[in-house]
Amino acid sequence: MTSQIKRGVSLYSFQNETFQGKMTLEDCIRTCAELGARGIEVIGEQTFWGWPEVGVNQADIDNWHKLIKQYDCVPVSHDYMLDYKRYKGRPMPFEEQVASVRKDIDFGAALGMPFIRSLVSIAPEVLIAAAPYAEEKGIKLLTEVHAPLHFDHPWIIRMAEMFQKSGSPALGFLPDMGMFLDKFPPVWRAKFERMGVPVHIADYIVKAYEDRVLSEYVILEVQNMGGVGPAIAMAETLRHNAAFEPKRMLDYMPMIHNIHGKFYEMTADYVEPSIPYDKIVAVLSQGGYDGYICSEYEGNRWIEDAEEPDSVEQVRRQQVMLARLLGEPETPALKAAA
Amino acid sequence: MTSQIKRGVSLYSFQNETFQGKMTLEDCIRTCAELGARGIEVIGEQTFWGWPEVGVNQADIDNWHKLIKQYDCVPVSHDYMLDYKRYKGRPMPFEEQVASVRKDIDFGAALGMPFIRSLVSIAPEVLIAAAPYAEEKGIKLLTEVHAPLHFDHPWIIRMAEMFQKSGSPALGFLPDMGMFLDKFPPVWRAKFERMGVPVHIADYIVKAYEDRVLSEYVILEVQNMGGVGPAIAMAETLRHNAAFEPKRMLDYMPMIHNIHGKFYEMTADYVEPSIPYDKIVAVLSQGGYDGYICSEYEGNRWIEDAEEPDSVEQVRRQQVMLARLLGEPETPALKAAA
Amino acid sequence: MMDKLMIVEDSLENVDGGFAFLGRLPYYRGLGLSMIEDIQITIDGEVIPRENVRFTVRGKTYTLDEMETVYDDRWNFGEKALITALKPGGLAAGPHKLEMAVRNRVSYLPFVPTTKCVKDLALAA
Amino acid sequence: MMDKLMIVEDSLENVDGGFAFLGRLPYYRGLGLSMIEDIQITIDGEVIPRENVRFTVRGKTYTLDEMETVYDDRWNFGEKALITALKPGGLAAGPHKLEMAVRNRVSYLPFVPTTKCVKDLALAA
Ligand SMILES: [Mn+2]
Ligand SMILES: [Mn+2]
Repeated sequence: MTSQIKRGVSLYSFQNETFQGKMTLEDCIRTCAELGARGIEVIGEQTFWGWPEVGVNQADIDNWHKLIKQYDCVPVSHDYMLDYKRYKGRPMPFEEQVASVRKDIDFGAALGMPFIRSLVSIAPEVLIAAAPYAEEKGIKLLTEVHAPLHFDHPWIIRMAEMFQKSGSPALGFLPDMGMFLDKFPPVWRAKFERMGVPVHIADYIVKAYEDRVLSEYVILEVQNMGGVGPAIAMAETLRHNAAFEPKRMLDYMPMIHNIHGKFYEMTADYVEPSIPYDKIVAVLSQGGYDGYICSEYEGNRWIEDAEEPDSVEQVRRQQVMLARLLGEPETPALKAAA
Repeated sequence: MTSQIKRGVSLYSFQNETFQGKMTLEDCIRTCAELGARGIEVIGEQTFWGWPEVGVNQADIDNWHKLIKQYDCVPVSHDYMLDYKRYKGRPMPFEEQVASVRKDIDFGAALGMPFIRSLVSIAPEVLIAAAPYAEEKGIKLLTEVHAPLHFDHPWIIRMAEMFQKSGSPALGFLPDMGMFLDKFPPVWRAKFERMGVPVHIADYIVKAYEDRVLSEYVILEVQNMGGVGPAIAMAETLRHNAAFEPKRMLDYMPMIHNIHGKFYEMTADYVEPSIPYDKIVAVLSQGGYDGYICSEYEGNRWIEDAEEPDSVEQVRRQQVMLARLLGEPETPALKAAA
Repeated sequence: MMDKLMIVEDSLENVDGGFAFLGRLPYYRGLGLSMIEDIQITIDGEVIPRENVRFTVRGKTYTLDEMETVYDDRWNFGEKALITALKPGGLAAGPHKLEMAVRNRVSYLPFVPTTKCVKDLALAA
Repeated sequence: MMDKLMIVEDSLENVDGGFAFLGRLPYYRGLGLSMIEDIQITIDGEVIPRENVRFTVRGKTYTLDEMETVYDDRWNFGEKALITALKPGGLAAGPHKLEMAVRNRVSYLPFVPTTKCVKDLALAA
């Protein structure tokens, strides 16, 4: 049976290529379209030069719509940042933060997005104040629940309670699947080994992570093993990552409208070794989720010191995995290069 | 309606008095009995000199049973430690750890305890290996789930899965109510102020805790406010404490056999300002809990620099609060001193 | 991220009053200029004083102190800024070791990140 | 915890070859001697070398190095150990500032705690 869940891509995935000008916006969108990942998510200020401080040329917005139409894609989310530390030494005043969110609502609307993504550090009070305007514009503000946070963290619980109390349908969540880190990612380990972590310490950390040992114990043990610098840093990654429970999304399904399909590595046989996508898709299906899972490739930063990331191939592999898990009859494939 | 839940005290609560020889074991037990807190929990090696390295005199064990009988009390738990770092530079071998747990099972049995308390850092493999012996001796091994851990932490989830898979009824949990820290405890704040934390920084941290702000943000903000030493330390307490959800105990009720009624301060009107005992008792009742809640006073270490703790009065107040929450008709009271 | 790509290859040149090269922000997005806390240039082991660094994008040039209160301009994602170091006489022709370290104030991060790039570049004679 | 109670009041005395006082473990339980990593004594600002410290409980005396492999004896909860500092001539009569710092290896703690107590004590003439 084919799932109701739809496939998409955050163009964040192609950052190494777009940074260097190796892929244009059209290349990105065409790639997604070829893979049948029709939902397109962008970090506004990554894809559109000038946003937010300078503003975006209308021509660039027109070009976006042209490409979306041309490749039969669907706008999903504009991920905005809200730089509340814009002013050195003083926080941005509350009303200015709200006004800033309203600006991003406008920009999201101009791009035809149903959602804009808020970072988890944005105060719920700001989002609640901006919610009526979002409703007016037909936009939902989705707070990204991202490790080290998770759906049982007091910050998220408080936020959910405040969203519900507000009664606004414009307030919801966008879980990032990185919070369900089941195993220590092999690409993380490899990078730490390149930085000088001895094999036996790396072995210990990987095993301790699988055993779910409390991070502080792992850090002390690595110190006792004689670990320094990068070994301590490798152990400290455990402070900010954990194998949280996918099932905890079930309590919040009516508030979840988009998903970040975070991944660090897709192997040639279409496996993400560290994130349990089979369990994740099962939970989302059980919860009746019918939105997009947008690929979010983040292995780039873990391998770029040693090799040039091939983000397109990585995204292709994840899309193949997702299509299979979703019960799609066809295997996503790129058209052969002309 | 009177609850099925029973009241007890961990003699840990009287540590400042027993350390100084101001209260004997009989004083402790008599105090509990007078308060109607008939369940007695001990940290074996606090109450019984010699345990474990030297061994305990039979006369001391006889005295324990005499006192328990004389004051009509009930042994609840021997809290053991398992010093797996006994040997400098090398961990205690697995079999020796298991043998050590067996020794504590014997000691718990000698004291007539139904439970012995394991620290959360003890590997589940060790407990599972010791479980058959515990079954034989009629003892349950209860792992104390204590902040920063909680029932949604991967370490606890893995442990629970392993306990369940083992099939042994001797393996369970002892939640410490400190993991449900709803507010920043006033006695913590007062101590940090005595250590030099400026009022405005203390205000900020207390408020940030109530707002459930992620600890790392609070630490950075305190740095930005010019906080040093004790101010950073005050912010760092948020790393290891959180307002976890009492309702998460419900998933594990059949494995929960004892409760640590952790508290930092009981005000004169019988309120613990930082731990929501009303919610906690409601959840335990909903879950059909019928074991003991044992008072565990830990405010001592937060005030002893400024004043002599009055542990008996603190325990009395908590017992009054518990009796009320449990719907008991009588208010616990100490007999007037002779 | 993008650490290795911060200094643009073959971009080192002498300019009037010093030397310059093209630099990119090591980040998956751009950043308003007020949030660029520092750009530290080191050439052959010698640190260029902060007041001698200039930052130019799209024809506008700023000192680092000026940037701290610039709220209407950005260093865009992947944008090649011209980073100028005032150093009378510039550099001698031949190989040079160039280091660039950028410190940003990022709202959502609970720390202030500094990212560094070191490159051996040749200055054409 | 119990920091203020580590050094027992009025317990300072001169002994053969040095001075001594009664000390308690700042902890809510006891500890096997092999887990006492260090007891540092400072008198009037002068640190007593580790090899000159002796620890005595229930009639048995140990050096700190010996304690590291003692698996059959303990420093019990609240137990007053005699802590001796070898210091030829001992101390002069009158007031002294005594400092005691204990470092323990505690299995369940993700760090190695050191607890310190400072007291002004008088040595009777
Ligand atoms: Mn994400
Ligand atoms: Mn406890």
